[in-house]
Amino acid sequence: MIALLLRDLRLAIRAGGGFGLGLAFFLLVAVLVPLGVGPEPALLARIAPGILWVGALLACLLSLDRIFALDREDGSLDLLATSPIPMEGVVAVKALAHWLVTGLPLALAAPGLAVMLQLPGGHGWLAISLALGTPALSMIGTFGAALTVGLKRGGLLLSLLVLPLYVPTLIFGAEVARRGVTGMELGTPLALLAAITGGAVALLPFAAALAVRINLR
Amino acid sequence: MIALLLRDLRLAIRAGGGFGLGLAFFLLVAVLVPLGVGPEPALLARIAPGILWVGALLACLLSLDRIFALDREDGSLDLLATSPIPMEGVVAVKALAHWLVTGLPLALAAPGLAVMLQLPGGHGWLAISLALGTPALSMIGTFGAALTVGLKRGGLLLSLLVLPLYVPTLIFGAEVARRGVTGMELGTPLALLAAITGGAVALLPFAAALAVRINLR
Amino acid sequence: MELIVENLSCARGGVIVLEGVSFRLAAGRALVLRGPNGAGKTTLLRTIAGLQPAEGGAISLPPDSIAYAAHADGLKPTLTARENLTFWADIYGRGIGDTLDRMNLAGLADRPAMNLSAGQKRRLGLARLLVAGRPVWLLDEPTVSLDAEAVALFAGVVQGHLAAGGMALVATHINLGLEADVLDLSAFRARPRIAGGFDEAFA
Amino acid sequence: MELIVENLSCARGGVIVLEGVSFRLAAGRALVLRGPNGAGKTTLLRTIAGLQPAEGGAISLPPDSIAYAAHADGLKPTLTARENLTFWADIYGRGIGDTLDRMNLAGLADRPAMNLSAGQKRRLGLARLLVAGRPVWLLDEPTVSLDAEAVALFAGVVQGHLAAGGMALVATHINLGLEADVLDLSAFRARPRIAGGFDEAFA
Amino acid sequence: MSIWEYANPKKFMQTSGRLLPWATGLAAAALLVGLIWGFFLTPDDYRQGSTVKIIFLHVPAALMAINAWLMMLVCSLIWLIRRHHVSALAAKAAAPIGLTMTVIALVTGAIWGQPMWGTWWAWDPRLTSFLILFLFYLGYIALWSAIEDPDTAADLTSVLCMVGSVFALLSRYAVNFWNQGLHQGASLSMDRKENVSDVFWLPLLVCIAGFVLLFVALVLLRTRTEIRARRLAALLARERMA
Ligand code: HEM
Ligand SMILES: Nc1ncnc2c1ncn2[C@@H]1O[C@H](COP(=O)(O)OP(=O)(O)OP(=O)(O)O)[C@@H](O)[C@H]1O
Ligand SMILES: Nc1ncnc2c1ncn2[C@@H]1O[C@H](COP(=O)(O)OP(=O)(O)OP(=O)(O)O)[C@@H](O)[C@H]1O
Ligand SMILES: [Mg+2]
Ligand SMILES: [Mg+2]
Repeated sequence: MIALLLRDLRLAIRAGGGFGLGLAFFLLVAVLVPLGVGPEPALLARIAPGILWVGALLACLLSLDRIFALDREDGSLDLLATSPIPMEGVVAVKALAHWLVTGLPLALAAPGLAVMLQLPGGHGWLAISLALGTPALSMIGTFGAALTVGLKRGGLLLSLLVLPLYVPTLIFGAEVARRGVTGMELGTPLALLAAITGGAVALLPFAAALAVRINLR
Repeated sequence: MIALLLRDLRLAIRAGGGFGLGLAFFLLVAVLVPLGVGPEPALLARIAPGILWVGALLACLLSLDRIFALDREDGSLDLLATSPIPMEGVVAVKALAHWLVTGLPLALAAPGLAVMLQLPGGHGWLAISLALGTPALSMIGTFGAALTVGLKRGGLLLSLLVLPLYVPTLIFGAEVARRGVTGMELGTPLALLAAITGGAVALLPFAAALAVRINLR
Repeated sequence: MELIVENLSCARGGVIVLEGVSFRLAAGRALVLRGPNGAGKTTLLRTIAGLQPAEGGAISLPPDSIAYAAHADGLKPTLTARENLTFWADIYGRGIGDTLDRMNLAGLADRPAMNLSAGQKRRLGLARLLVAGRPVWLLDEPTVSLDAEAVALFAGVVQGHLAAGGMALVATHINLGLEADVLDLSAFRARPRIAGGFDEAFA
Repeated sequence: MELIVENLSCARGGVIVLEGVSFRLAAGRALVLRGPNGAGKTTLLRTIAGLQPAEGGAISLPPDSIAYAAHADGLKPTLTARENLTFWADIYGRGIGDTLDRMNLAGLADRPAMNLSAGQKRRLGLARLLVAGRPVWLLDEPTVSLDAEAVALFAGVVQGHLAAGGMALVATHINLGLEADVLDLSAFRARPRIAGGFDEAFA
Repeated sequence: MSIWEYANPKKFMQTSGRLLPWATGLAAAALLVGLIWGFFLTPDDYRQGSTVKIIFLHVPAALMAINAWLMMLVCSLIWLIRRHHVSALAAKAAAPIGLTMTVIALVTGAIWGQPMWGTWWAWDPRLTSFLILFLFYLGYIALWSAIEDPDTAADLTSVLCMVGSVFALLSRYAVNFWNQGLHQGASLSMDRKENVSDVFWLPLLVCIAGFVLLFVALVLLRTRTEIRARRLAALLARERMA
């Protein structure tokens, strides 16, 4: 399974995708929103935590269809399914690789972008909320990708399926970030966010593996 | 070329993609932003035109990699390149199909979503700005897709290349929408938006066709 | 060790394609599947590989014994030949040894797979069988795109596998020159009917 | 009408693969390209089809005369066989007539291409040649995955095309039974060097 | 006699054929009585005027929107565990009805909101969770229509329905949480105990009964249609093969 993880990371880097691009997208959202909304600092500071969370969510979303589609098209997925690795392991590794390539860099970069969006403080909480929430985004996204792997490039269908599933994570994540920024008490949303991530990571690999197996036949 | 247009539209519909899904994504952005930012009507109304424009832009962006990638993978693009249709025509038709499937429905749906984002008025201008601006988004996106067609699923790279090119369209489009909403004079940004679209549609097919030809060899 | 298929029915796209397929394959033996295009060779191999459920009948084979080579090779264009092979070797928990040499790919080891010609890619895809270390090889038209020399090379590889006690089930239109039994799938073509109890009971 | 290739050099992936390729192909004649895997058959055909620039030498052929059948078929999995073919016929401004029949696909006309077997897909891909109405056919391993009967069928189709004054350039490892000249590309293997004047002048 | 007998398509067609006219008739009667009673025979509300009468469409539709999803969940579980095709098709049949109910609830709510709150839409938790439910329906239906093989589609949509249900519940809770700190106060959640007096309550009950019956009738009808569609597809396939 480590082999699979390493291969996926290496492919992400070779594809010119990899760490840089998820980040770059995040950066672009942070640039575009002021362009679209207008430059007032007070307004931007108010919407910054929410917008950055929405941006992170979209950055995850954009890269979801890579998770299985390439392996399906070139036949590797069939071959992996007949290999000694259980499908649950394959799915979990894919989600982990996706998180390492997308979620983790976003969490690390968020404080910098928060400065661009005129956020006065609380950058640490923003980063923590992202670090805690993005694993759930990757895992849920992997489940969505597993559902649509048989379909010819169901890119937008995938988005449609996954986004409602992202809602609780988004709400609690943005809430943690917002409360962190304004210095309010944030124990409850933080605990809920952690619970969602824990639950998703513990249970969704089974559902996703089931979906992949159904799609392969 | 009509055959190509019809085929592309038919493929979009068969793929379960088609008109509905671009729209659905747009809707999702309109839902996610309040969830991330918080529900205050006054705040939402202020950022609504900008956010809807950013949403439209992302909806376009998400579907760009479909434009050439499938045709490249299954070899049709090679075969089209040796067919009697000039590559400029192929590219223009692809951009048109993309707009019909993505941009046009967005423009039509925008007023409804504006209501959801608590925008009090000026819905007509929002729709007009989108109708006028999205052809440029499709054409520029096609150019970006042409640049990346050789690369293995350069989904995020594509976003990265295209987004800076989208900036002028976004700025003027959002400006038209915002001025329309607040009832300000909007002749200048409207003219500029029209100019960008006109220029993009007139000139970019040649650049895009060149890029495709280079990528094929 | 034996692969036993008994009275197997397989479906593809909701239609039963083959029925009543029975054969036994002992260690050290190969079986060539023949049949015109559309006879159901791919369907049968996928069913035996466990990628799709059988519609009826039974397959018994030793656990964890299958290495499957499909129409598609599962190569990653951006990885080099060696990286591609090493990945599969790791998946099966083994090393690649001199496999590249044996498939006549030594000179191409560091070239990305996308820069290989059709036949070179195919050889690399087949090299995966050698690193899998599995006794039962399911081969779906393995020699497509290969030139005569490469076909002979691959036939030798299969022969070696059999000599070491392996088994091979080969769907092919090309004569590999293997000493093997032949099973003509045309004989098991199903009368046209719909798979799945529901539609069938109903229509 | 004649296809003339003179002293052609072709490169692939930045490396010159073939040099000094010269031949003439008259109307009604076929030329079979031979050569082991990696000899450069695909590269040569792509160059003649105009998909990549030649590194040197000249190709002269009548304008708008090429129909190219590549390793990949260009079929859309969600379109039916007929829709796929009609699309290409429209592109070339022609109708499909009885082409499906001639390629023995009549019974499969309304099936989505993704539900065809490998060989059936291939036949559908080749049917495109018939609707293109172009005199020069460039065929890159056209009979991959085809069974013996389909190979014979296709050879007949090519023969018919030649009889009607067409030309065919066929890269293949399988003997099609065509009466044709043979060009062995091994003879034109280039000494290994980098393509493009700049790099070459530089290295 | 086990209830699973009705999972046999023939048996189901027979029984549902007999039930359908009754369900339809009763639904029509209840709706007619309830709506006429509600619209014309109740007094106007002292604060809201006649707009209050939207409640007779709004509340039943909202309830059925949720119940339709529950029914889909149960059917999906039955399909995954016991693999009864009728169950899967019933889930498929219920989805568009649930979607329609959701839309009715949203639209009547919006129409109601305009005079009540002066806006068509507000990010009230209840409204928001309904919008999310709408998206779940949309995704579920899109997935059904995107997959060609019916059994595969049934499997995958069932998995989606299960996972989706968990997340729908979570969102419902999350949305409440999200809007708590910024709550707009009483204007959003109309105080029903005070306003909905017996005069409204009884016709509302009749309307709800009518919507339940309507839902049953529509599900039966659409399931029958789905079964017939599959049968048709099977016959066509057989003809093509012959
Ligand atoms: C688009 C907007 C709306 C949506 C999606 C919506 C949704 C719902 C839902 C889901 C219920 C049933 C919930 C439950 O029983 O817990 C409900 C009930 C109700 N809604 Fe709405 N609503 C909307 C707008 C409105 C408006 C504008 C009003 C009036 C001011 C309103 C008044 C009520 C009332 C009185 C009930 C009955 C509560 C009960 O009996 O439990 N709703 N609505
Ligand atoms: N959805 C479908 N509906 C009906 N028939 C189908 C469907 N999908 C595949 N088939 C048919 O199933 C049969 C078996 O296909 P399979 O790919 O197993 O053939 P094969 O023996 O491998 O052929 P080839 O030599 O061409 O690879 C073919 O006749 C094919 O047309
Ligand atoms: N980027 C590259 N760098 C170096 N060599 C390359 C590169 N890309 C391709 N080649 C080599 O170019 C040669 C020609 O490839 P081509 O695909 O034309 O061969 P072919 O004759 O069609 O072979 P096949 O019968 O296997 O299809 C091969 O030896 C291949 O390895
Ligand atoms: Mg096959
Ligand atoms: Mg080749």
